[in-house]
Amino acid sequence: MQSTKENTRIGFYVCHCGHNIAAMVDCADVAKYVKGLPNVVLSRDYKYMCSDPGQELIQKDIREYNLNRVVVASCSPLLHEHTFRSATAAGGLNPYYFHMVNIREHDSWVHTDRGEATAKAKALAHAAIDRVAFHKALETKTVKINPDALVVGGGIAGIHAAMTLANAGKKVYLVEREPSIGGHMAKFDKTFPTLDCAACILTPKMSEVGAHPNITLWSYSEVAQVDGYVGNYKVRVKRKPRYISEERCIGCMDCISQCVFKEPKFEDEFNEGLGKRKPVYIPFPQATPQIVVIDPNVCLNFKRAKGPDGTPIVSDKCKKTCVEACGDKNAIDFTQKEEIKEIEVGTIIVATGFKTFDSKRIPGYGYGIYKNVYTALEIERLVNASGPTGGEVILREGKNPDGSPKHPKSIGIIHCVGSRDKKTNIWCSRVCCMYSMKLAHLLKEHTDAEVYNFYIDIRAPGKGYEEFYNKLLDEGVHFIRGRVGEVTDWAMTPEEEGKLVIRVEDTLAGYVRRIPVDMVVLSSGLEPQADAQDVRRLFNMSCGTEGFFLERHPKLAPVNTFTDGIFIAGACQGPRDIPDTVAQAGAAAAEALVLIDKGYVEQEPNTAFILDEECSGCKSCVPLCPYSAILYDETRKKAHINEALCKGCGTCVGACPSGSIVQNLFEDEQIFSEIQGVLAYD
Amino acid sequence: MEMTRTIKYEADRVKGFGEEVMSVPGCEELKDCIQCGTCSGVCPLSIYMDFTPRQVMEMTRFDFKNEVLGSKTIWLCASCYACTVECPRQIKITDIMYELKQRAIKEKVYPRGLPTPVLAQEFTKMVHDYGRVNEILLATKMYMKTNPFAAMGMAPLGLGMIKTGRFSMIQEKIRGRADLARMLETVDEGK
Amino acid sequence: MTKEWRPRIVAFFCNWCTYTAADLAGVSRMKYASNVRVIRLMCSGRVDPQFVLDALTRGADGVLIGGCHPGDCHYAEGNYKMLRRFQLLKRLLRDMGIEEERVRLEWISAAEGDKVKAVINEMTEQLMKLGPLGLPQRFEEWDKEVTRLEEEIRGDAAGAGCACAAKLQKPAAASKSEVAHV
Amino acid sequence: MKYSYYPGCSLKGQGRAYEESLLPVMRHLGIELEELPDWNCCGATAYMAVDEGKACVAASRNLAIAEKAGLQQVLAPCSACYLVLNKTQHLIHDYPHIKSTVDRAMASVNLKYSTDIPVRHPLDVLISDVGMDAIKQKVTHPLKGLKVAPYYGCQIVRPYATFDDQFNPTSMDRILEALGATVVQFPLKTKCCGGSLTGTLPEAGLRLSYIILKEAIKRGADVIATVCPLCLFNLDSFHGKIAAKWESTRIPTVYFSQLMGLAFGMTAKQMGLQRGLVPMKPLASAPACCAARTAAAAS
Repeated sequence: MQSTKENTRIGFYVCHCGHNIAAMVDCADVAKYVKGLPNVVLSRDYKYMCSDPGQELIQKDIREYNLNRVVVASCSPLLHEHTFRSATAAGGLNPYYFHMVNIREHDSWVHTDRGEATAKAKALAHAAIDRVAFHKALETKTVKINPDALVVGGGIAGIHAAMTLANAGKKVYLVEREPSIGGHMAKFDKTFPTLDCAACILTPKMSEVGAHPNITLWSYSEVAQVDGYVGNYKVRVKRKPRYISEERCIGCMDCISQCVFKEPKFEDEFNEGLGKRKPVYIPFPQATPQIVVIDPNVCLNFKRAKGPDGTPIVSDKCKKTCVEACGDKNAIDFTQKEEIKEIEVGTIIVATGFKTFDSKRIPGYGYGIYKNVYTALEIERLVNASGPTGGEVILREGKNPDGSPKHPKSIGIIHCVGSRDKKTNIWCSRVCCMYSMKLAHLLKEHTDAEVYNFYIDIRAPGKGYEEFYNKLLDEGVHFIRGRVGEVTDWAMTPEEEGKLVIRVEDTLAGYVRRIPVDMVVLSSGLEPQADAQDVRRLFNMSCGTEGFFLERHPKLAPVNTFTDGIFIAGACQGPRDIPDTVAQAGAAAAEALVLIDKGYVEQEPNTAFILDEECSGCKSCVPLCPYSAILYDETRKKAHINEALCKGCGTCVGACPSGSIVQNLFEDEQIFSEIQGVLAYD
Repeated sequence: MEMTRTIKYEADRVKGFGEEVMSVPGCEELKDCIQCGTCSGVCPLSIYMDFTPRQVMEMTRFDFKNEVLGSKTIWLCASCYACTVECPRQIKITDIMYELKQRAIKEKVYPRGLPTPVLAQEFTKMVHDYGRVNEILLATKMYMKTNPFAAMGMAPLGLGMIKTGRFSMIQEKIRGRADLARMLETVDEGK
Repeated sequence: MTKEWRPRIVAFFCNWCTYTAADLAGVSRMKYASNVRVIRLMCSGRVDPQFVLDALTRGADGVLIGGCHPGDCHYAEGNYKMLRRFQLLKRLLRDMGIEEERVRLEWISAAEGDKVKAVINEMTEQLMKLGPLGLPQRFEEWDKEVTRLEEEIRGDAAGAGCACAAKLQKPAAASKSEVAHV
Repeated sequence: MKYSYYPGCSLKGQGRAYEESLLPVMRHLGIELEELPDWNCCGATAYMAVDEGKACVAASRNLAIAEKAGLQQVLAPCSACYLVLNKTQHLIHDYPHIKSTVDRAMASVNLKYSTDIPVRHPLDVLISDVGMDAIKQKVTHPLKGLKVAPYYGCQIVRPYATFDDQFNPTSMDRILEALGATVVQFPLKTKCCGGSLTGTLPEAGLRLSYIILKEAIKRGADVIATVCPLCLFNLDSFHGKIAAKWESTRIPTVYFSQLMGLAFGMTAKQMGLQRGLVPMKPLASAPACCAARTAAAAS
């Protein structure tokens, strides 16, 4: 190694990145400074190093000037390290003779004084020049990819991703927490802006998933543990007991009709509590899989009987008419226990979706206080032909004089509930304007009521969206620009008696108005799932400040995460509508296919190894490794690292008292020279 | 018929006024206003204002100083803080109203005939001179200065106060009047 | 041209969380003090206490270590390992008379660009108050002292060895064995 | 438990019934109140409108006196006083220029002010320090059948929600229930009464009082319970004008402390109930003639 150091010939390039760097860093001055550093053969500044001519420049220089080290000062290595390593390799050098300096994200973009920024660029460049001399030629490791894939979450994102992979001939496990796949979309009545019925476009896809030979569908299941790394993940899936044998249930639903509860009595989750179900139920008619579930919390056979750990156990108190009805199909199994399935997959797509904002958090809007205040999701069920009222929009409270259910004659839809608000969620939930307009249209169609939309700004930037807004204006739906102050039930004028009164400033007219309505609809925003942080840890992902999963790069790697082989799709990454979700799910599936079809993945050769002759056999490193990659040879009293298991964190290196562990790409002398380098320029 | 021009030229702005207000500690968040109107929507008194609170926010931001400081709106604010706690941008609207009131008093540009600023000044004078406030005397002073006829209308209420033993014309004074006055003067000295 | 003194901070950021957060701060065009120099490591667990001491002896006025939040480490628990090592390192630095504020460990997730900004600005401010650490100069003085001492001893009675001299000269090397047994 | 009692101008003036009822009730519950020596007006909403710096100086003089007297806590029953004293502390804490203004003023008269003396409202002390059980134990004449609309007003929950929910406070509800009264669901409990606007701009101010009165009647209340002398004044004093402008809304308004006293066996007279302009009907359970017993209970 020493000998190569003496012949070190470094080529240095500082990138202007258009104005991005050049506006704050004097690139020519940096190049000039670096030119004077030891071992530097040539030093250039160039407009766009990542462009083809930029990369060709590196290749040409390597050949012409006989360079054996390359340093580029430009953007973050997380963005273009791979690009420049490839260029270095194309020039005939080992790619690991390259080093990158970040003078954009860490310098020109975050500083305001050109002198200071230039000085910092010089210091960082100096460090790289010092460091690169110690670089060694390394071999890129390759890891085989298991072709099976896991999709987590069975909403429209998960369904589409799973179908894409399965149709490409890959084996897919689809894991869904609820008893049926379908997610939020299954609850919707129509979709904007085309107004095609959600069930009509979704349920065929759901059945296809259920029947696809390449898809193993595990509903009522959750991922419990994920181990391994890209290409070779070991996943444990918890299958919750539904007290029904999936193999034997044929979905005839005789058990439901024969349940000892003659009438449905318990809150129906799928219908947002607007309807009732029995203890044995199927969430909705098109549920996939078509397999019933028994809710042990209300089923008489389990009632009041809990095991020592709090889980329901059979009490045998019920007549079990369901078992009778099932007959020799024998599908009901009260002894079913939670089961753990272990699978091995190469790639994972996380599509766990969102939850809606809890409207009770804004007390002034009266949700949970006034019965005729609804959430948007409740309205979706209320206008749905298969919903609890058969699509009839009737009020929760109030009857006509003849005792018949009352229909609203005026409806106020409040936008941005919980969104764009520093006290709750600062982000725009992106879909609410459009779904509010869709509901406005549907409610008007169903009831012919006067419908008011109260909005802050209308955001309709999608194909056909602005046209839909226009359609609603034509239909006579009212739009009032103003965030509603409060919903109250006290009257100031006779026409307000018995109504809910919306108090709002019509900001375009400049008047504060009181508008009496029969029904208030709250367009609640979208939030990360309540357990998003747990899921994030499970898959080793990151969350943004708002709690949605963080993509690797907002523009260029929108479905990738920081963990290779794990992708995200749909609203778990941020609020989005169905078209965008489907597009993103397709993209995630394509990214997974890239890995699967390539068959292997290249990995950073940043693993650690032990210099046998220097190891004192103290064993301090052994317990430090989270991957059990360090083995101890008792006979030789030496430690040894299994390279295949090492992930390259370097924790053992930092702790070795005899300095006998070396991490490729992060060797001690490389880092020491970097420290020296950053401090060399004041 | 008299016509008023409502168009605003750049010359109608008092450039820097908005920036000045928004640089006062506690008023900075005004920069984040999205003009949603929640403040007006929850304000119990917005229905009597010449400009809604939302409009006052925008007019302040855009330097319409004369219009803002001369408005009735700021004197209709009863300090109930509903806007402040409801504002989705956490703008301390009540405190901005206080800031505007102070400026209007300092520059003596509040609308004539409006009793609220008169009351506020009489109040502070009473605190300065005696350390305590007698509500009956204060109300009397205010009516005398603004609308002596209204005082007549208050006579039955005064009678009620006398009957229930709540009427007192004696001005209570604190012992540390000189100290308090000294303390208040240091504020002017520091300016 | 006399320049106002500015502290120099060497930062060791883990690739997955803090380095990414610093990238995010850049993408978001946040502005912070320019006197920090970031060295990228794969994990905060890679930070050898010697790196910290080396940086200080070479003239850094402060060292900032950034890792993932507890429980969020890309390598399961490298950050915990660093934390344990860091506690001992702090004790050592205290014994050396180096102010606590000069060496800092922060958990900064990939989403916390604003925290990168806040921490760097805060640390810069603190270091501005503390003034230069000047370890290189201090070492020179210590060397001189030791030499004087040696000369005195030699003058008094030759033979009394001075083990402490070696120790004082190279605290970085001495520390490694003390600290790394964690 | 001993607190520094800051009455404020109203409790010595038109709002004296609040003091007359609060002091014996607190004493009865074992709370010792020591009136802050030579206190001055807090400045209310008016002073902040004229000069924020001076307003803070005036208000903080009281806190400095309390600190000097060595008392740990200040009790401020009037909502405006409670808010202004708390707000002053917040301003001094948050804004260096206010702190330096206050410090300078303090130095000129050899006073010292540090920001940490808690300023508390009687409701807070009752629910947090005294506790519901202790209150229940003292109830000898439960207010059976009395329907009360709890009216908190704005300034004890806004902008700072320190001891109760900002949007739906319940501390007074719980106390009234402990007294045996029926609490009426009253969504207007934190709406503004009009404040000083009832005097300066009556058209605007009185409308707010009217809405509160009308809704209390509509929701079946016999009486409105309040925690603030200005709220009581506004709700009690303008029935003639309100009737002339809108409709008659004659419903009595009392201090919550007056109801507490009644339930503890004190007389209406002792509680200053005769000071209301709209009289509250005598309660069936009231200790009408047993003066000796009530005196004993009160001592």
